[in-house]
Amino acid sequence: MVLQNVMDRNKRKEEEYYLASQWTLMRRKFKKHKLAMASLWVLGFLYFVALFGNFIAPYNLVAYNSKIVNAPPTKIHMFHEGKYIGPFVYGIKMERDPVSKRKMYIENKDEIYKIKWFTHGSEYKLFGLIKTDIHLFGVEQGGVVLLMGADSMGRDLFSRMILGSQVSLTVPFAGAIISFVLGIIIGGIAGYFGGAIDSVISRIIEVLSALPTIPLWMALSASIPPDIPVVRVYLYITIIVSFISWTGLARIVRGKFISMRKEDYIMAARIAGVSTWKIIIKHMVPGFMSYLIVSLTLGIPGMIIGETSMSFLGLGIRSPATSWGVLLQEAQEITSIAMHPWKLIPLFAVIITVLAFNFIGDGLRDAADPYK
Amino acid sequence: MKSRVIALLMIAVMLVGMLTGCAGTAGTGSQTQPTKAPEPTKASQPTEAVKATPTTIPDSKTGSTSKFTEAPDLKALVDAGKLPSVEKRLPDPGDIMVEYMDSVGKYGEAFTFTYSGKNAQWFYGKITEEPLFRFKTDGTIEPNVAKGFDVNEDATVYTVYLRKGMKWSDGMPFTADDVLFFYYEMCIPETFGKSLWDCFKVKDAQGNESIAEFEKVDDYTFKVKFQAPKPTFLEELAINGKWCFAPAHWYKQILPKFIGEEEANKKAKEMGYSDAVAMGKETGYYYWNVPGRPTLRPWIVFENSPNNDCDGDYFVMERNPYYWKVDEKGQQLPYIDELRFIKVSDPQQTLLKILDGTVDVAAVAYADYDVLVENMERGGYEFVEWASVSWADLVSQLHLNQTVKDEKKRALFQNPDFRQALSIAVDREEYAEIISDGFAQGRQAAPAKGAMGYTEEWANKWTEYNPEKAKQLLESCGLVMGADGYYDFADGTDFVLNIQTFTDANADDSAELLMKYFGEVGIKTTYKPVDRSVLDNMTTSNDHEAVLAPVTPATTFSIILRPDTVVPVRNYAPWYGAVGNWVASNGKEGVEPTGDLKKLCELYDQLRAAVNAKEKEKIALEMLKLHEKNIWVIGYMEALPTLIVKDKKIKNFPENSIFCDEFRDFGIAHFQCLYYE
Amino acid sequence: MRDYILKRILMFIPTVLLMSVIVFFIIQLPPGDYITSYVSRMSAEGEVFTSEDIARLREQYGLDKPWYIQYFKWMKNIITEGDFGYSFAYNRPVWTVIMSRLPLTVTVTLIIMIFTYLVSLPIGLYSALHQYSVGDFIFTGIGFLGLATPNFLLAIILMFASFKLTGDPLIGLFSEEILREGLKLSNLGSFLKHLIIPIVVIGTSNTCGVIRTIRAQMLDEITRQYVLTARAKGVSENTIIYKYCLRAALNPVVSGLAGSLSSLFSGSTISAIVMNMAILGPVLYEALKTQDMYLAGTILLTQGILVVIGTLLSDIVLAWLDPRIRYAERSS
Amino acid sequence: MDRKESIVQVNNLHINIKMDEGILTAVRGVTFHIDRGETLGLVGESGCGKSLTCKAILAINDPKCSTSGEILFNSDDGVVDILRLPPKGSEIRNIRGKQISMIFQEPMVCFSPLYTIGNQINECTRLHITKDKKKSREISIEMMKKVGIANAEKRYDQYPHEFSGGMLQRALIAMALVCNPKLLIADEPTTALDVTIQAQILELIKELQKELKMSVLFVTHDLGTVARMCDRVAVMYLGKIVETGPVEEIYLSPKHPYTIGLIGSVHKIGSKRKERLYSIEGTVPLALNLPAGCGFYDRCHCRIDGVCNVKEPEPVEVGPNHVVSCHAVGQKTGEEGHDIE
Repeated sequence: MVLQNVMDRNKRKEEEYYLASQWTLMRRKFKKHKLAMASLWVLGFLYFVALFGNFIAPYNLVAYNSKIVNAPPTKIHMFHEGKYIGPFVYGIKMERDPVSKRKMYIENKDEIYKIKWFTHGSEYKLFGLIKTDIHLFGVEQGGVVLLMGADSMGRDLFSRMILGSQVSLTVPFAGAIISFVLGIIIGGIAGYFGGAIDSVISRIIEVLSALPTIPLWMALSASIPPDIPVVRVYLYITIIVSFISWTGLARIVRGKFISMRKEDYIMAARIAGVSTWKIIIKHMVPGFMSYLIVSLTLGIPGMIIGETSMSFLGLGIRSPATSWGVLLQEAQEITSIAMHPWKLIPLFAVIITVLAFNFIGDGLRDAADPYK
Repeated sequence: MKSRVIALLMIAVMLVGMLTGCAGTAGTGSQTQPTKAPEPTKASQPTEAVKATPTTIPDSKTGSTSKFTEAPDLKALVDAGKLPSVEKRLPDPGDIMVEYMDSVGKYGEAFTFTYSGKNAQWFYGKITEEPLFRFKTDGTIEPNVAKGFDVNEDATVYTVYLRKGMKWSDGMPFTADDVLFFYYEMCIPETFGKSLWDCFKVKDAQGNESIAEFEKVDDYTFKVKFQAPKPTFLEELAINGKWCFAPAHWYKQILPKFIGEEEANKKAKEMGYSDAVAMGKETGYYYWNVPGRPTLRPWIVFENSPNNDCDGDYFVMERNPYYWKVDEKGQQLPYIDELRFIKVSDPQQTLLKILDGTVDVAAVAYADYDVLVENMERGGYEFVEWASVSWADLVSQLHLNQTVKDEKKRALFQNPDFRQALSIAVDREEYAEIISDGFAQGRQAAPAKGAMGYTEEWANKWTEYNPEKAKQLLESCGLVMGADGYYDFADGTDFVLNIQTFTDANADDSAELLMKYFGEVGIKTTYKPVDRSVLDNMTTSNDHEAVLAPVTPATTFSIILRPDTVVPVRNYAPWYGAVGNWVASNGKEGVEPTGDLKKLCELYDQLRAAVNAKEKEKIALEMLKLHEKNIWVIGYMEALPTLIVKDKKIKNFPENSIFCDEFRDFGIAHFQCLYYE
Repeated sequence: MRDYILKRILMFIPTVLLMSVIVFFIIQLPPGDYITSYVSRMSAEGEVFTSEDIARLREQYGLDKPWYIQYFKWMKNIITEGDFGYSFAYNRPVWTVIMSRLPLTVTVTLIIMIFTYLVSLPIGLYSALHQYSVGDFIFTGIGFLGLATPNFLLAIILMFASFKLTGDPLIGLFSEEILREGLKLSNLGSFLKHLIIPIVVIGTSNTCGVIRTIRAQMLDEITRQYVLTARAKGVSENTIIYKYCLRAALNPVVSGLAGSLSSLFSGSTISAIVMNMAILGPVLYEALKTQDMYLAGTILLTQGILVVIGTLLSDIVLAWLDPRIRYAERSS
Repeated sequence: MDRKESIVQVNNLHINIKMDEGILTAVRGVTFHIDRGETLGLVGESGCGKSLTCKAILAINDPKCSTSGEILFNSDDGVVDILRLPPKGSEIRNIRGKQISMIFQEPMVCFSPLYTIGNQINECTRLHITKDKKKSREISIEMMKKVGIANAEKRYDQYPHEFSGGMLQRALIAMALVCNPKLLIADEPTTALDVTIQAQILELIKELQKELKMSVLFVTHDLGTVARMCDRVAVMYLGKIVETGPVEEIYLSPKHPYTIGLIGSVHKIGSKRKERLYSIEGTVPLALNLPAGCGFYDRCHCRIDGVCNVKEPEPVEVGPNHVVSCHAVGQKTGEEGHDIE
């Protein structure tokens, strides 16, 4: 009868409330955090773009073009002499001011190049697997479309930013994961076993965190062998960055473990003869997983900034391989800022990403303690 | 304008070729011609030694020798009795050096530069340098600290005349003793940690080496004697001897030999050095850094002035009250009160300080041309272009180590076909457009246009872009195309070309492009910039392979006077690798050269022994021909003239000159003659 | 309290020793040594070195020995006669080099820190009390921007902007006038003017963190039982916030103080290079690049020690803030 | 009813809490009054809205709670409706601590760890009695002595973490009574303490009440204490008062099944008839969107289907100020309770 199932439903609701797992509650709470949700979407988008980077980017990383060195973004027109002919760009030609010898690019109105969707361009492997030469968009032969202008070697900045995101969005992530794992393991060991191990480890942590990062970067990246493929360089950089940033987490984990070791349920598990690792992984870590996840998300932006700093010091990835750090480092010149401001656009990509990660982190933090 | 520069360079370098050995401007040397082309007559009669006639300032030019004027601040000191009168400070009227310039200047103001602290010691060292003999823009030398000289027929004995009554910056007299002291107490005992300079050594026909003897004639005359003819002594002295005198009176108070070890060490500690050795090195070699160390330079570092720390954030060199040069009107030089150096930690800061008009003179990058033009009004500066003597743009020089350790690679690198392949694999037009932002053209590595040995053919040799031919050449070198689309050695092992360069060479862009081009013709290429020191280390230990933009690029003003970047004389330029060591150690260490490289070394020995200048030039040209034949150094782009930015109001700044170490870079502008209008 | 501090100091001696070893090891890790870098720098200027010259130099600087021997010699001199060795590059005692920069470094660092806290404490408080309000979003947003913009880029952009607007790029901490005449009351203004960009660049990147902690802590404290008790006593809201919550919330901020001190020290190196700030950071960077090992080593040690001192200070302040700690110490 | 008599009169109090899962009606039309010098016991399981009701009287509920109804308090300057006063305004702050004060459950978290006990106690006196430091200190110490804190002068300058739980509770009481309020709200003051201490504290409160002639609202879930402390009892279940009456009345003849359950679940020491402990099956349903009808329906052992689960029971007077709201009781009025077998 109706009433009955109404009540049953209510009962179920109640049980849900009491029995709902911490994660469900976190999710609920997180969904409430508008900014975090928005950020989640933004990041999702960015990672999507990165994933399909080679498809979205009209050009590849070695598409040097001496005709468009430092060329500004190309205007995309719809109308030619008043009549609509769909999106197209004019040809650009470089001229030098006879007096000042200054360089300038002007549109050549009688060259028209239509913008095409799904055109054939440089060949690439999608996801490193599918060989193809289809690009999202491009212009007819002979023309160039530069959404964000060109760099000092006549490459399309837009393409470079897109392809750079593949590094800048993955390397820090991997880095964070590595330092995350390192932090848990080392901190865990210190906190769980205590005693001599603990004091040794915490000394090391102390020293590492008292050392400025730069010398570590310099030393470690000096130890990267010269003739290794660029792809591998990413990995090394990642390890370098994470090698430095695990200490903070380790310290926290250690603290948590020390306090937890005394907790009854751990004692119980111990007495019950559960294996050490099982205790750590199954019983202790979940105890503050939410916290760890927060610190993980909040760790990533630091990594991104770190990557740019390394590029600034010339320790990072090297062109033609590209990361946002590389692009920023190229933009970090008076000439770029004054004459080619479009080279600063990648900065916004960085800012947005960092903000997004931070907001998500905050959202998670608020959600981490749902009963509050 | 560029063409003018080149014309000038042409004269200059040809002259060096012909005049070396002939004491071109001897005698009248104490007079600096306004830097214009020299009279051909001098060029016409080589090897004729000229009698030095004691010179006086022609009254017609200076009015009565008695009335000299000085800078207001010095005048004040004199009036206050803190300083002897200008007449007393200057050398004897007859021996004062007169600088002739486009316009006679006026006193006051200061020059401001940015610098990187002590690392920049050569920058402010060169612009204040006063050698015994100095170069003129036309490539001849003229007496400077020295008043004049004689040289005997076979160029074994040089008699150098000094200026009577000339004084150190502390007022003590400067005499022949100071010269002998320098040679015998500092050079030979290597007080400043340098082995004796080549310019004091001479090889006779049998090839055995001997060093010069100095001998005092009187307080203002000394003789330099060689066992064998040394026709280029004065030029070499002007280049790597630079200065040849030290204040004996000052050193006798600090050197161990005179005051004993521990006393000297104590002194050293007082002066802030770790020990007497360090003190000797710093005060003896980089002496212009040392507050209170007497010099002959127009601007000096006073012991008690607040900003005398050459490593400080702000470093000031002040007018030398005892400076010994005057202008035609008898005004004691320099015009400018002081040189100021602001320490910067990043080149962008220099650029900003140029834009806002702080910096008065600086060399700038073409990449910044646009922004510099943009802010010209605001900064109140103008551009000056000085010619370069580099064989090719610095970042566009590829040195293949002829003695690379890997045997297979060595064979390859020594094979001209391989070098040709690497040369024609590159589209120089595109390359130059990108690398120089369209300012320069593609070109082969060859002497600067107009310089000795330059030929059109050389400049264009192996410059046509032809990947197909490059591939054929590579195959003709025994390389075989591997499965991965890259060439392997005949035995199937991978061939990887490792390009090396140093971090602040800014060669990244060119390296990137080269990697692309080489990749297109099937050469697998890697590239890693290392710290300059690391690269140097590799070069000295012969661990380098293909060096792009080396620390020591092929750039020479005269192969006769400054051969080391293009001729193996010691561990120096990457392209000849360990051969340099072989030559330096007389065959004890290093790798013995073969073929043309060996011939090159032999020719250089002949060159050093040759007495007659014509003969020298002949040999030099032969050597250059060898270079043209082998293209040991591959160049992809011409060297751009040095782009200089200078304050509009600065006068007497040479409109066009040559920017090279032999001319002491900016030094040739004779800063003591510059002034603000 | 005293023996507590003593204990802390004793504890940090092994740390520093360990640190010094690691530091020294790291410095010599890259190939080459000071001589190679020096020789190449000078030969790039046209100076000529023969292999004998180089050997002689190396011997003179004692660089012909393996690194651990150099280390032991260094340590010995530090411990026995407090001699930190000579800087090769500056050719004078390391300590004088450091001392020429240290005061300014500390001052600037402190100024920036003070600024950071002056700005971020009120903001954090505000956004805690007005959670999810517009102001909350704006302020924290700004904080995040500071965090998100790489310092070196922000710095150069600001310098160029300042040049475009005022004609003076405000490079470095001192105007030429101050450089020439030294810092006086008369030119203090220009000094402060030159501080703006560094403060904005370095400060903003740190404010964010502090704002965050304060905000979180306040939100946390406000829900505590004792707040309710106080309210039940009839205590006014302001008293509750400032007397009870804020003081409790400051706790983690203070303990974070030491950390931010070190991050200012090393974190500001890059900014200092870009902005030409005459502090230790760039010197350290140069020393590391040229492998001027005693200088680099000593600077790193100094920083480490300063950090430890910072930690100590923050602990003392903590003890003052939180009686429980005081209690714990007395009982221990 | 007569307002002179009663110190506080709560009428039809509703408290809603905004939660992520929806609006939770925690207190639903609670009505009761406390007379001068009287002690009212408020009994119920945890989560039935007792504490909320207490806090409502001080208007110190979390802003998330929206309160309606009226709480008439007989303050020094006439009768005021506390719910109408601005919760941060000075009037209410004048009442808090001075006229109505409260003792909380866990003394350990009731003091800020950062200030001395004395500081936190005399904050009260400084606010309400005298600005003069010395005097307020004396008063506070006096009070501390009264609540039996040995060498109070010394204790005065100690920090909470130097106190034992019992001592803290005493201090808390001292803090509550230092301005001798008209009404003391004791919200389970003993739950966090061990049994021996509990007794002491209860005694203490009792004495002080006599001495200071104040009214007490004594909140607990333990009928034993109620019997010990109170004159009247109000039994609360799921945000409603299901039964009120004089202690004996309730004890001897509880009417509402829930009350019966409660009493049943207390083992009465020294009771002749040996009986097995009675327990109420099921848990308190979540007060979130409640079912229609009586809240106790699905736990009730004498429910009348079609009635209890359809409409809410109205309060019925079953004896002198003994009021019950239960359909079952409504039907068999006068009967001597239910037989618990």
